[in-house]
Amino acid sequence: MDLSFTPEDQTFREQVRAWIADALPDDLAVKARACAHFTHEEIMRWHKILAAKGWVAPSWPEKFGGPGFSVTQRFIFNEELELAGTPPLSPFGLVMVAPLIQRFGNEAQQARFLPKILSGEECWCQGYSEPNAGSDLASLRTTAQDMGDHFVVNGQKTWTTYAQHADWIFCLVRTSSEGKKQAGISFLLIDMRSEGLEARPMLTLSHSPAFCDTFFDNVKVPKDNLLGPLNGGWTLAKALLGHERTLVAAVGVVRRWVRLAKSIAAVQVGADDRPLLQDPYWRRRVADIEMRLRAHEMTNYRALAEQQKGRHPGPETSILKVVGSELQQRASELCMEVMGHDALAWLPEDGVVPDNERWVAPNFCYDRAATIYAGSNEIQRNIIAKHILRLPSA
Amino acid sequence: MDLSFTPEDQTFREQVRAWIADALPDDLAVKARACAHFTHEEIMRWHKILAAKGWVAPSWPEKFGGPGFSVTQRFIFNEELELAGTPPLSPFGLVMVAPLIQRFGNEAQQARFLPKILSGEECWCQGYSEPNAGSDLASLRTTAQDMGDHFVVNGQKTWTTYAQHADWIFCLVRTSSEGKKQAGISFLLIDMRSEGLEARPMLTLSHSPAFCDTFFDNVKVPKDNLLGPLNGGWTLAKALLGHERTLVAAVGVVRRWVRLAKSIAAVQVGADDRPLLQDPYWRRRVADIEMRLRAHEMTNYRALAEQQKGRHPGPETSILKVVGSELQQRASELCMEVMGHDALAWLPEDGVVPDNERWVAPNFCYDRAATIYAGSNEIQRNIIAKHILRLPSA
Amino acid sequence: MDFDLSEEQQLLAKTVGDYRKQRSPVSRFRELRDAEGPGWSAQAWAEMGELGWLAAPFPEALGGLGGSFVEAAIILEQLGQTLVPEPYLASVVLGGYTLALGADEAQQQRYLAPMLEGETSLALAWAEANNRFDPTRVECEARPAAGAGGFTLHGDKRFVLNGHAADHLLVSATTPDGLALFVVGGDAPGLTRTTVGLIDGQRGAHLRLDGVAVTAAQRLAGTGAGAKAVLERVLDYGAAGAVAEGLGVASAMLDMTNEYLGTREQFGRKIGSFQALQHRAVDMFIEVELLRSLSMEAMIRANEADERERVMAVSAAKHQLATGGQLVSRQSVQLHGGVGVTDEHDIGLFFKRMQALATICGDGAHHATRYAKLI
Amino acid sequence: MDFDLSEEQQLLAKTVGDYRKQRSPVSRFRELRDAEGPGWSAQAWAEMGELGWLAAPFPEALGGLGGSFVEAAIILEQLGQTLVPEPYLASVVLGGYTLALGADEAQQQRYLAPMLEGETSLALAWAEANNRFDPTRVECEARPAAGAGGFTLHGDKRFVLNGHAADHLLVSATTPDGLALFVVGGDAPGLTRTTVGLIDGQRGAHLRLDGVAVTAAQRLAGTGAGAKAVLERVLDYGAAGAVAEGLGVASAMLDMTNEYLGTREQFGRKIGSFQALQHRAVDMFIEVELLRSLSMEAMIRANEADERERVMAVSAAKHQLATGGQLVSRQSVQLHGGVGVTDEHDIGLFFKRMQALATICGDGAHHATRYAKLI
Repeated sequence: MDLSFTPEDQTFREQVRAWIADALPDDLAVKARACAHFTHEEIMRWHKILAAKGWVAPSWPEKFGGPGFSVTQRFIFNEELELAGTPPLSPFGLVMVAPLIQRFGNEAQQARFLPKILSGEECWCQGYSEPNAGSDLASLRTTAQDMGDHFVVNGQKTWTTYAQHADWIFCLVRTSSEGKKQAGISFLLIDMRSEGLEARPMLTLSHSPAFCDTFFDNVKVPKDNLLGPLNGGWTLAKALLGHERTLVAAVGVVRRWVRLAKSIAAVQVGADDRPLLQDPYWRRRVADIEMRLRAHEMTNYRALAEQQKGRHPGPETSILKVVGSELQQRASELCMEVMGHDALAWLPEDGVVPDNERWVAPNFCYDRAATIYAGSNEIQRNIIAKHILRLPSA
Repeated sequence: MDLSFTPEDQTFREQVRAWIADALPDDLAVKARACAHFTHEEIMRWHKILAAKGWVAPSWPEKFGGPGFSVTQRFIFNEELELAGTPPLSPFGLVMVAPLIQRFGNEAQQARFLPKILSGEECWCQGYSEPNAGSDLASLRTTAQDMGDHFVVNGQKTWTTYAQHADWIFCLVRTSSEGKKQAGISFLLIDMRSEGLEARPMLTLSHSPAFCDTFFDNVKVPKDNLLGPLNGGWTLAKALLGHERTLVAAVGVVRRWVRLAKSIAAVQVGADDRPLLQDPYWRRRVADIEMRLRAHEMTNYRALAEQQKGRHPGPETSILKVVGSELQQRASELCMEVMGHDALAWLPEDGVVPDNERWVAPNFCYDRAATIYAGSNEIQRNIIAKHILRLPSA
Repeated sequence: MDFDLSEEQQLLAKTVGDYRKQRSPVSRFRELRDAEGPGWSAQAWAEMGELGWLAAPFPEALGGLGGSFVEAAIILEQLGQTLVPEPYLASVVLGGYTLALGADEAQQQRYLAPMLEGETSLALAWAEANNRFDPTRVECEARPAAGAGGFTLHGDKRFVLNGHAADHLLVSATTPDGLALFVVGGDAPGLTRTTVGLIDGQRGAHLRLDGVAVTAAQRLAGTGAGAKAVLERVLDYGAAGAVAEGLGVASAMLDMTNEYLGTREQFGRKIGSFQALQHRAVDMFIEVELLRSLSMEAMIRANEADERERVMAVSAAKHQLATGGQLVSRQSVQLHGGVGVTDEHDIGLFFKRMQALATICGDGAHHATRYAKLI
Repeated sequence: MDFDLSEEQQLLAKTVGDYRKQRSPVSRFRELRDAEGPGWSAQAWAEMGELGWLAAPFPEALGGLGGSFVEAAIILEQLGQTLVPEPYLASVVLGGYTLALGADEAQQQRYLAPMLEGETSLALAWAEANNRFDPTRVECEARPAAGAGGFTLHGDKRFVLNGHAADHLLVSATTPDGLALFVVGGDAPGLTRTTVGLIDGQRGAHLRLDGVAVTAAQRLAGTGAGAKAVLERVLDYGAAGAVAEGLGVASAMLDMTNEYLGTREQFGRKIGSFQALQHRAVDMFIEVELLRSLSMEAMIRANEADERERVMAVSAAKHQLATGGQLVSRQSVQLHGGVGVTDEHDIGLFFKRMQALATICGDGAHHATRYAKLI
């Protein structure tokens, strides 16, 4: 057992840190310090800066354009990005569909899609959930009818995050109604500019149009855009679920929220005229979250170490989503609490509240989704009960 | 709306308080102040003192020997007993079986049993749970075979509290295997000295022999001892459940534990050389429980007020068991916490820990049962979901 | 011991309940939220005045209907259930009680009476950047002006509920002889009001007082300890009012969630048949009932001048709103799943109102600390 | 970053695991608990000495096997799983590390070496009535005696783990020049040991030191800040050791509970098929995994002399034991239902051991406060 980093790792860390300090544009650096929301344009600007450096896809194999980082380097790299608060890249292309294209795609598909994901020329979104297929994903009803050389897709996807900015959508669609409902599902890659396809942005609790209802009305999709085998889409979906799990450990987000809470508590004055951060009660509140975050981080390290050794993820990975999302909510709740009256402000103008408080309320609202998306925490607990604890079914 | 007591109520309260101060024997008063366990002998001694005064059964109708208290007087009376910390009377006769005998018994049964319950000449225990019928009470297997003029009872009851001290046991037994399992159950009153009946005390987590395994081997029970109709026992059991619910609100117990926690925290010294009770952290811990206890007490008052008006208990009564038992555990956990190192002591000799700490650890252990007995809190939540919230069944 | 409402009170609850269902469903709140303007309707306010709701809790001597704070709480609980946006809490409770307890007869005649009729609305400006829910720590200054007992007011007030729309603002400030309260017209020279959007979609204002001139007649009759005691009592009414409205919000959320659990299907069954969700709903129900119990106690004890009894009842209730009420609110969103986090579904509007009410007149930590000092 | 045990460590875990399953199942603990005597067996202790477990964590120069605290933690986690009652935590961790860090060579030779062989056992007497888990607040006095650097010890020590059975007791006391540690023989004149039954069925002792005479050679080499630093480091080892043992207890309880959920039937189904109970079991699993993660960090960082890193890792872990570990323990009893609250079922024995471990070397509040000072 060894929890230290090698001297080489430390050197790498310093290089990354120096590069970020240099490469992050000033306007983005200002927003990063305020934990502000980044616009799509800002995110893509940062994507292209990373892409030019060759660091945009740290987990991709080198043959597809990855930088050849070790798992530890990937970890350090992510940690430095999070500490700097750089714009969070859209995961749908880089982290979600790309590994599936790499694993299940043919050479033509790999050549067509991967370079443009890497460069940022094409953005992606995810078409999974439907109005009546949320937790029960396999009940999806969007159909793709086989017309010989193409499919015709009809139906509706919902909660498609940032579909309004996307060039492509990867979708689970029903291609057969025979057998178990999981068996008739295929995985399609669909051009967002197809005729009959419309993405209608929907406001979230944070009042940002973070996701869309996406409608498919006789959308033609070439057969070449089928990823993996016909009716084999469920396998791809499950493979993706593993990817999502480490994605949603949210260690960096929680750490940023806790740091933000401390920076607010260092300024907000309590009833005894001292900053809250000097009051044992509030220190204890911060400490409680920090201690749990520490446990969560160590669990995340354990998962990474397994990955590094090329082993199957252990049972500890299954808890990352649940613990991470619940911590994320606790941390943004704490930010709201330390703000006192300022927590009442909504999308305030300059100067109404201190700069570092401006984005807390929408973050707090948006974080309610953390325990719902990517498999609600109820579904996650069902999965752990069944597959890890092997408890009996009803 | 009015939360005050009338001048008459206040006078009554003063009379009760003065009487208790006078009537409670000195040795019991000493134990009361230390929140000690009372022995069966001590409990029955106090029972007889109350009985002599005519106050042992405040909720009984006057025609059976009740004192004719109003609901508010009953409430005040109980509150004063709890504040004085008097020995808790055994509920099985007075509060559990007696109301059923009053409601479902014939005159002969009422004349035979009620006076001796009142006087304390006969003690009762409850034969409900079985090794394989805990939460699922209706699955009980103890049988009573109809032999014409008597029943023959065979089977095993478990967790029969203080059966070793009881003269009589009231039992749910299976008298028919036809129809729904609830339909074949009868309610029998059985003499503990019957041949073939044996109660084997079992140690609890508090290391006191608080309950027994009770075995029935061809026990003869006269037909006269059937309470209510044959195969109608489930109705009696359900009627009793309502009684138990206010019984287990545990307001007095929680209040006593919180008072004890404060008395310990007033003496135990913290890291800053001050008593814990002067440390804002510990004050806040106490306050959190006190605030919730206040909510629980007010809810209990609401239930009492409904009862006073002769109305059906509202939905608020259904939560009393759950909230009360969970608070009881929190309060005894807090007692343990404020004790610091002293919480390690188990049934200590005189002088090892301060007197008021001596009984905390066994109380804490025994309180784990509070969320299990009288319908586990899981069962209570099932009941509320079904009958109050009317949520759909699977 | 009696928890029943009187017949008149039951009638009041029913009248307000019918009104909000028919005349002010949640969609009305949403429209006013999304429109330009103050976020509430002067016409509806005038109607509430005509119906006697604004006068209900005040003694007849002040132009009221002779009720008590219980009437205000009854009305607020109803208004909470469909998020009625008119400033009852800000104007009637915070503004009205400040005048009822702290003003002289002439001031009450001039400023309280028209509000009770629904002709004007009030706001109480007590929050400042550094007073963390303590109304007696005031940096705003009232400097004696040349001549007959007047002052000029200097300083900033923050998050003044209904401060953007109020005709008269009640402002706390420190004079050389202690804390005092002043009535300031909404259009007073030297007063700048900046409308601030609030998390729940309502509005408030930040005030800048840059030498606002007030006469002796604008200073509320109480001074020094008087104004302090008034402010403390008024904020307890405010906290108890937030609890009552929050109880309305929480019980509406519980009902909506139960309804959703009983209709939404996943995996071929109603999701309300899943035991884990059932038990979650039960936990919500428990918190609502405990909140109801403490709201009842707070609405009665808020009237008590005895500080200990009043503070303990009010703070316990407000703390329960900030803990139990928030649990109900957050779990309601969770149990609604994806639709729960869209702005299109009403549940999110309730969620945000609950967040605001948990903060208004002191958050959970503030009230728990206050309670802990008295144990 | 590597969480794997070395091959030797894996072998050690397996050896201890096999031993406790075969030679010291829970029934052995129960027998020793219910019998007269010290509650553990000198013969088993000697065996552990022969097997090298007592020497495992110490450097070879001290007669150890050259391992680190990680070896002690590995052994403790295994011992926790069947409640092996021998005083590993008290004698090897608290006693052994005090001598390893604080004693001179002659003292180590005389007092540590025979303990590592399993010939003797040790105890650390640090807790007092008024020091609330802070080992540096000491009321026990060491008064200089006439002649060559000796002292007499006066005062009381409480809840000394293995204090009833130890051959040598390490006692903290205040000298005129600061805090010091002394070795006292179990049979020293002036020493009264009162055996105290502990909640987990083990025993400890209260000590009365009534002028116990000690020579200069019985004073551990470190003095003043030295003894303070030693005690603080040793109690961090102790806390990390309690966490490791507690992890064993918690994971055994989770396994037992899962087993029970998978076999016990009510309402015609396995109770483990009820979703509310499944989710409860998942919450327990989560707490065990988080405890495992922090135990790993604590067992490594306990070795660090750097106070901040060490304290944060150890206190976070101990706090997780007192919160997450206790949740596992309490829910295990709950999910066992009626049998869970009888003394006859093993689950209650684990419940009580968890309660003791949560308190030993500082409870949750103590460690959270310590952590909070460093954030």
